[in-house]
Amino acid sequence: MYQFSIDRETDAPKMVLTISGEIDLFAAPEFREKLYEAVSDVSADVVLNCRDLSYIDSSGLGILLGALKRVRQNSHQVYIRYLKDSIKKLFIITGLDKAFVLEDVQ
Amino acid sequence: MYQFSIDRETDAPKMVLTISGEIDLFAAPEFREKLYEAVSDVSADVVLNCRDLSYIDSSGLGILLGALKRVRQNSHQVYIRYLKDSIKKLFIITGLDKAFVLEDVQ
Amino acid sequence: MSKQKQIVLAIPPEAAYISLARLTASGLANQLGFDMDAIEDIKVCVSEVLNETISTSSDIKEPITLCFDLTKDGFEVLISRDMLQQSALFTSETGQFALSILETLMDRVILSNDNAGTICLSKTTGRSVPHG
Amino acid sequence: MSKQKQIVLAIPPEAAYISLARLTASGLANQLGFDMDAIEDIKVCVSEVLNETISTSSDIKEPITLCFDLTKDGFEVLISRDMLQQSALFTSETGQFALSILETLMDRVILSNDNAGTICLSKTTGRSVPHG
Ligand SMILES: Nc1ncnc2c1ncn2[C@@H]1O[C@H](COP(=O)(O)OP(=O)(O)O)[C@@H](O)[C@H]1O
Ligand SMILES: Nc1ncnc2c1ncn2[C@@H]1O[C@H](COP(=O)(O)OP(=O)(O)O)[C@@H](O)[C@H]1O
Repeated sequence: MYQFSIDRETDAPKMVLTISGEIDLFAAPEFREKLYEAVSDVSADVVLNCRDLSYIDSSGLGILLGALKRVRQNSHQVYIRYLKDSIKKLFIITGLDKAFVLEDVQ
Repeated sequence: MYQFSIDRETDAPKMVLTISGEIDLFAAPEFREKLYEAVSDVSADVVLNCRDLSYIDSSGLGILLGALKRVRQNSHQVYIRYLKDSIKKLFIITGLDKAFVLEDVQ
Repeated sequence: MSKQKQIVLAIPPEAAYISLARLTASGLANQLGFDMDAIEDIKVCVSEVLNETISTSSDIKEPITLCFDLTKDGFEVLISRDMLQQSALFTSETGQFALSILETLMDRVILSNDNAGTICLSKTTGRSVPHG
Repeated sequence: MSKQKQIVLAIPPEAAYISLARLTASGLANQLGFDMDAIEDIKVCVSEVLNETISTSSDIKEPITLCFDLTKDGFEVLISRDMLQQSALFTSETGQFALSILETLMDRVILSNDNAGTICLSKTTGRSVPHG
């Protein structure tokens, strides 16, 4: 149903995580565990590459926000890249576009 | 839901019809009308190119058989090309693989 | 979890809604772990039963109910509607094609005698699917 | 055709079946002529209601019923289940996200007061969908 892969870009100081597939209530527990583990004790900004994220619901958005809180505790920021329009709309509706830095660099 | 296009190959004496999409009970009335019209009074063998036929049910198979009867009245044959495995299976189950000439020329 | 899991879909008795039932059946089969060939078989068989139910009783406006009972290794689907008439099923030429298809592709097909409108299909993931 | 057309889907109250409801809702929306953006909105909203229903009452094993009434230019979906408890819906942080999403993407959202378990969403094809 969903895949979650982690790559650290070699030529950048940021930690880049790639999130793909569908994140819904069913996938949420595993996604929460993996994402929180990935960002725990990270001392760098985090970039979430969402190019292949096809679906996310409020439970997934809540987990992203939880990850943001963890990253901010270490005074870093979370950048979210390449959101599909239908998903970007959800960030805007919930105000999460203000909490994260949304990027559309091509 | 379904598309049905007719092309006569210019360099061949056979009449080639291309059938694509899904043919189910809902599509059946229009499919019947168009196919019977296409093969009526045709004095050549008919080739049905089914490369892009993704789904057909017994109502569609019945219509193909009706077309075959019309073509045979004029002493011609119907060739069916490039069936997907899941559809070829239906021809074998119903014995229609013996009524038509199934071809897999690539 | 003591009760057996069940998915129920009810549609109007019209050809236009058969594709929706096919979609739901294929989504469920996918989730239950059937392989691509078996999913295709299930779509075909659910459609065939609906075709027959709809075309043999066009005067009836009651919904058709598809009740999927999830079993240990597959499912059983009971397709039924309130039948005002007891018309014989699977007697036309295409109906006979349909019945051959059902009997070949499903593990078990039950046409209930007391009610011409109830048909039960079952299929398990454990069995490999015949290819022609 | 005198009766309004209705599609009913019942699923077990488990997160594993939400994707099936999403699939059925999207297939229906597609058939009713909603555009791609609206289909996506409908999938999202049906999911959000199911999420909330399932996560606020994990002790209940009764099925959840989605009843789609087809209207002239869209549909209305009533999502309900037998609730043994009257827990407040959409109060958690994610619940509040969900409610904002529903209210923005649907034409109308009704949370019934007499039964915390019934939520009604409606959407018509006539209206263009807001894009952020
Ligand atoms: N046509 C189909 N047949 C069978 N299963 C499908 C089909 N389309 C989607 N699915 C499955 O149903 C689940 C839910 O689909 P959905 O949320 O609609 O997918 P997506 O958001 O990728 O369009 C997915 O896990 C997918 O694998
Ligand atoms: N994921 C989906 N979301 C919305 N509509 C879909 C989806 N998948 C298929 N459909 C539509 O549902 C109808 C029935 O699909 P189905 O018979 O399963 O398609 P196919 O045989 O092409 O896999 C089709 O008309 C198709 O346009």
